[in-house]
Amino acid sequence: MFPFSFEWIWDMSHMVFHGGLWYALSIIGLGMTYCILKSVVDTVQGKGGDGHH
Amino acid sequence: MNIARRSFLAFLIGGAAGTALSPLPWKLTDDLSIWTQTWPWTPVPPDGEYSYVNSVCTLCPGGCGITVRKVDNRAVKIEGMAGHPVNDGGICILGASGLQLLYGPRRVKAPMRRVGERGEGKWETISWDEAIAAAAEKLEGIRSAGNPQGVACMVGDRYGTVPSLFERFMTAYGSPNFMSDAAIEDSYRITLNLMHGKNAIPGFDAGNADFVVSFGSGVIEGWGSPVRMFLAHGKWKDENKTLVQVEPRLSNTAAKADKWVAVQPGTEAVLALSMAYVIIKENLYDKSFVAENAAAFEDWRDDEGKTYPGFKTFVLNGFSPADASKVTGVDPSLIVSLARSFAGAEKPLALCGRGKGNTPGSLHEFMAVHALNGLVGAINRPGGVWAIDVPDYVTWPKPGLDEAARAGLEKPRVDGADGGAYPYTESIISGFADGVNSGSAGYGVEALLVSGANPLYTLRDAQAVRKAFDSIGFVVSFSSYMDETAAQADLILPNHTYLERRQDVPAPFGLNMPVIGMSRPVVPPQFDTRQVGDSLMGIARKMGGSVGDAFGWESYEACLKETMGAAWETLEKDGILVKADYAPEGWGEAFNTPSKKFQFFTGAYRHGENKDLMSQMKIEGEAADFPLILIPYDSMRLASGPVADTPFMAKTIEEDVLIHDDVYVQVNPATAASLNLREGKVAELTTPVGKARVRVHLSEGIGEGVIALPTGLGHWANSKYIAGKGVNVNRLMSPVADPVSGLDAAWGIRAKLARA
Amino acid sequence: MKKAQEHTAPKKYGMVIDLDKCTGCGACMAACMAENNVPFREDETDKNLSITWLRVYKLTNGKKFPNADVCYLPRPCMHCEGHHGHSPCVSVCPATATDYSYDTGIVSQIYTRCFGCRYCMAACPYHVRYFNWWDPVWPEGMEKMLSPNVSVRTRGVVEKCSFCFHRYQIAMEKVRYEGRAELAEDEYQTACTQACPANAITFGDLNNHDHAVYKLKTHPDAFRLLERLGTNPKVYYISSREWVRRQGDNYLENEGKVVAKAH
Amino acid sequence: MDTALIPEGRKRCPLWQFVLFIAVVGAVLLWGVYAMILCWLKGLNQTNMNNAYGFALWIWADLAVIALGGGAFFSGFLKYIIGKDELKNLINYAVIIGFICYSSALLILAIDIGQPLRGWFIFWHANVHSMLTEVAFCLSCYFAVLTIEFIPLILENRQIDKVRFFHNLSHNMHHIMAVFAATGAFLSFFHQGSLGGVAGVLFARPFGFREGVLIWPWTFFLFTWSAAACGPCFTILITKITEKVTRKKLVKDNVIELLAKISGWMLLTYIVAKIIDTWYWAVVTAPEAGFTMMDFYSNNPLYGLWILFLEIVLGGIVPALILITPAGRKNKATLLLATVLAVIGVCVNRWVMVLQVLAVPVMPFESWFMYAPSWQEVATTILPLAYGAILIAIAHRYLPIFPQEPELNPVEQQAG
Repeated sequence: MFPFSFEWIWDMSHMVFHGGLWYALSIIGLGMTYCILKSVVDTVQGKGGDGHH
Repeated sequence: MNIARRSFLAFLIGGAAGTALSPLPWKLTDDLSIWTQTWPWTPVPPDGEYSYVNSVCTLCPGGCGITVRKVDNRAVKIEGMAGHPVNDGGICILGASGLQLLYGPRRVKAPMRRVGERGEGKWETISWDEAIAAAAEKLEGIRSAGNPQGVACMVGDRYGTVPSLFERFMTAYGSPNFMSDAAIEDSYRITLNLMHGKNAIPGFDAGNADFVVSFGSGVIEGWGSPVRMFLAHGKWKDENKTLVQVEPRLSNTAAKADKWVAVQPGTEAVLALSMAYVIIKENLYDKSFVAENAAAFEDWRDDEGKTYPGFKTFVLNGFSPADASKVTGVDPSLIVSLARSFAGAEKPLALCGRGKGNTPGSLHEFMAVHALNGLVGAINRPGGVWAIDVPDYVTWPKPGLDEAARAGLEKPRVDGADGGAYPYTESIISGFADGVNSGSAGYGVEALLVSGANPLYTLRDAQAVRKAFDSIGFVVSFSSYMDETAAQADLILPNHTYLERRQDVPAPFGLNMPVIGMSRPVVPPQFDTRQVGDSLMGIARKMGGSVGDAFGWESYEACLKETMGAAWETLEKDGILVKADYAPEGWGEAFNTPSKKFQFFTGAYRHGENKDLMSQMKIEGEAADFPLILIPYDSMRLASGPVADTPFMAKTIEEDVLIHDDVYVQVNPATAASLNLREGKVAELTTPVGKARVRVHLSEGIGEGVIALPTGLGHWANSKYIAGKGVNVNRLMSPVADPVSGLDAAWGIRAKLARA
Repeated sequence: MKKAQEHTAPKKYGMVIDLDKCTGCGACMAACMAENNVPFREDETDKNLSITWLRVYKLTNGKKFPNADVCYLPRPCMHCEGHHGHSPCVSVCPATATDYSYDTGIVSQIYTRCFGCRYCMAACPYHVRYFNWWDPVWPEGMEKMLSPNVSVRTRGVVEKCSFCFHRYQIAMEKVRYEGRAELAEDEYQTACTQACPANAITFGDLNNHDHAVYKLKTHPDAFRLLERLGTNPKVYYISSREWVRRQGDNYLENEGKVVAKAH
Repeated sequence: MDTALIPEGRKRCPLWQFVLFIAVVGAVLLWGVYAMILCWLKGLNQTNMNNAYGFALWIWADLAVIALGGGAFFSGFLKYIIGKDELKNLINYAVIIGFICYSSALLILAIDIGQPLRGWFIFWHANVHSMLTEVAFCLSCYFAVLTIEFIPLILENRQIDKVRFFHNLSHNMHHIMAVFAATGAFLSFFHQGSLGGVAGVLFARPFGFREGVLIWPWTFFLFTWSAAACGPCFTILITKITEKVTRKKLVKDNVIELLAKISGWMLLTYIVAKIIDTWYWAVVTAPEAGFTMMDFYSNNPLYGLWILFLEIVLGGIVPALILITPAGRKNKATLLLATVLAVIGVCVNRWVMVLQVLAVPVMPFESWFMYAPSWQEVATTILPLAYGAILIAIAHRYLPIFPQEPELNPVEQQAG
């Protein structure tokens, strides 16, 4: 899973496979980080809340 | 309200996030995975210094050399000893798993005295002094009450120092009732006695034979010295030699043979004689041997002028292939071609003794088969049968006898092996139970010593044997393991196992050279056990008097050393003493019969003119009540002697032999159909002496009307890995005394099978 | 699947088993169990639950009495090479717990790596892979016979025949210590080969012209199990009986006699 | 009592009915949990699996629930990528069903492996050549996506929504949901396929093995296709069952019919491909390995040609034809029949590709391996059903899952 575990080989199949994996993980991670951070900012700015929708 | 709840929520979320980001969960995950790799309840074998010890395996009469791998003081693996004259590096399944006996759960760990009912399994551990005193006191009591003959003794092997010590004990004590486990070796010994005039055991130069006809011998199922026979079999394959198997069932040997002759069970001798018919009729026999070195081939006349038919007349009057075919079920043309091939071979060899050879068998059959060897001159020559002198290195002076001993030894034997009926037989272990139960000897048996044997399991008609045991007041077992006999004993004086003791191992059965092996302590005794020789000497010395005097040695080891004399050093060093340049006696010197010639059996009996020479051995039961014939079969994967299967062996029992606790009986599909039985169905198997629950296995390897059960199952004592599985076929069979030898010659029993 | 790292020529260890000689005695099985600390249980009659790295199968010719015939077929791990080390089991293991060695041709199994998904068992048509359904338990005292050369497996992992790889390692240590370049044929033999009382098993380097297996594998009666599937196994069998050779693989009804294949 | 939690403008059954339902289903769940704990503590000897049957009921259940959970990714794909906006009325439920299916699949896997405590080795020591590695990676990632898709739904609960941060979070997540849905669809295409590859790559198992392109056997594509076809059928089926149980109409017919129509065409194209695949396998692939097709369907007590008929004709052609016909999908009864058949069809396909693969004897001297699951296996397989029922009940009661529900079931004033 990581380049430091000993099965890791820099060959095409590893790069494609793990490339796909880390790409998906990045989207999920970045997306969620964005949502949470934006919500914190929104909340601090006083948006949303009780009965405001 | 909201403030408190929010702080709580924040605390929870923050706590969870903090924990997740700390190294703790990762460390725990890692630790858990490491923990799963070495669960504390999974043993980690300690490493240490490696060493190898050579010794001899005594688990069967095969006498293989073994090399035991040790790590520090633990034996971790048994391998065949490379270069050993018997097995040259090979090993059998029992030998390979021998450490499971050494370290096994059913070891008797110290001397024990029964405290509950017999067989109840309640014991108290006692000291060796107490144990020896208890045995000595009891035996002394019987002796001083004037019934020394009422003590019997059963040993496993016949030769070597330990059996000889028991024999000596019995003699000094004053009992004629010394018995050893019987096997085909005993029948062969009598055969050689009658036909060669020698007190000899047979050696088979099997590896050098080129056309082998086996009359039911399990050449690759444990017959003879098993590994040696495997090697011979491999050599036949390499060199394109021929093996013909005459047997009613498709045994492994039959399957591996070049030709399987499916004969009617119990008619093997007839087939052998019919082959002789063809050989004689077609003049194919070894004329120089028969003319110069054989007697009673032609009709002969005794000193008083009475004429007897010779072998030729006997055979030609009744054993034509056409006649034999009716009895044996073998096609006449096959008999003819078989006889021609046999006689035409350069080094033909005929073998007999069924399966592993645990049952002595019919002496007629042995002599008929041996006559075939005689006809082609396969005697004392390469590829043939060699008569090897019985081991004679135990040359102790006779023990001094007191009055009580002399009187006791005069008494008749319980097993019936007395000069009158069976002059050639030393002991008939299969006749013991009957003798005890009928009281035919005229006195009661009060005590029994058992060493190296497991009669309650191995003897046929187990109910009768059990009855006899129940009537004997005092049973002493010297077994290393809690086997069936030990479990029914009153006192156990456990022997070291073969991997813990030093002991001579004479003459592997069937080896065509005189060899003595020496087993030695591979590991120190694991428990509070004692070499049986020392236990016996201890009892004798405790008894004192002439019995004690008969054992002047300081210890068993001293006795062994003295007995071996000059050979001791070699045996200590190599573990084996081989007479490398051994050659069999030439035909001129080989025979010690009155005629100094090979005697065809028509001339061999000195007492038996009135006996029906070729009557077939009848088995127990009537066809009307028991329409089927049950035959036992042997397998290398099932130890059927005194020692039971090890857990490793139990793992290898085939799926068509055992399922959970049920044994499969092999039945021809046609037979099964007629009984309305299908594959895997539970059925009740009944014989004149017992009944058992079995499952049906359809097999095309067995003929109609015949069914087969494996030997070696149905243990009830022993470890949970083998006990309670299947049926002991000896419980369903009944011994049949051979008319000449008195030994058990039953090759089967009549039976019936019905849906359960 | 790592490439050869050593400078010596890559070896391809394999076996030739002469079914004409095999007696079905089971000594190989017991020797294997003793060598490799194989556990045992009270009831071993269900062969689908019983761990026997080397299993001896019983083949029948299906004919009627007295023309019936049986033949025993010992089946260790075939150490399939597949195409370039693409053996059926190695490629499917998700955790790299089993590997094909290009140095020796041996398919290894790392017990501490295996997490018991059993995909390799599904992949293997020879059933050489065994799962530890139970904790291994030795009766008190019997753990003394366990060999330190082979680790004891825990519950929940897959195990299989390793061609006694620890023997190879021990032999190689000696070779390196003595500064030799190559391992002699008799220095590395599996426990089953050594034990076989019928001398039916021959073991060695299938690439090495001097080893007995090199010649034996080209015997006209030699065949391998399920060759058509492309597993490229390294265990060869020899049988003079055609019905036995025919049971070594699957054939359609109209397919002809079994003939020796090019190796 | 719990009215404060119930979404506004929606009618729910009395609390006691709800609690009773949870209690009854919860008892079944506990039975499953007990079996699961047995398997973890005592090991897999609690099952009837053996060395010939290393994959059994659980792996089938795993493959089946993943196929059925395919409704989530495919509806998401249709809504967010293709732009079928009507599906917004069903997508919430599809996500929840998907979430249940995938969490169940992961749970089953955690029971199924011999060493659950080192299950993570599949990531750490990943062998990229193994289909199972691909399955594990995509499955876990996709489960994360499903969780992300599920979270905003939870946040819409009346009480949670009052928390300003959660309200914002829900809003923001909705905002970029298309990105997650696209990622989810990408991941799903792969893991559905690699599940198909699990049996398809077993080149030494002639029943399962299929040829293909690059590293993927045809089963890779067939599995993705069949999951996309049958997953929505399962979503429709569960929606219909939910409507039946709650005695309310929750989704408008046009939404259902749209999904049914797409499913129908997917199923039809799939089944054509499946027939071609089966035919090629029967006349080319299997005979090359020395097998006739009938070798796989005879000489055993269970597997016969009927199973092929059930899978392809009854579970494929028939529902496909019903669903592509407007009359077929408009008729309540035939629609229901078609979805049930499609679900059965895909489940049979997964069964065959797992269990029959192992049942077939490969060495000529072997016979068929038959297997029946132990109660522990059955209990742990039923566990997800109970868990799913409970989760659906809770979600339906407290979350505004069906946007069209208030419109279809106007609440009378006095109940508000």
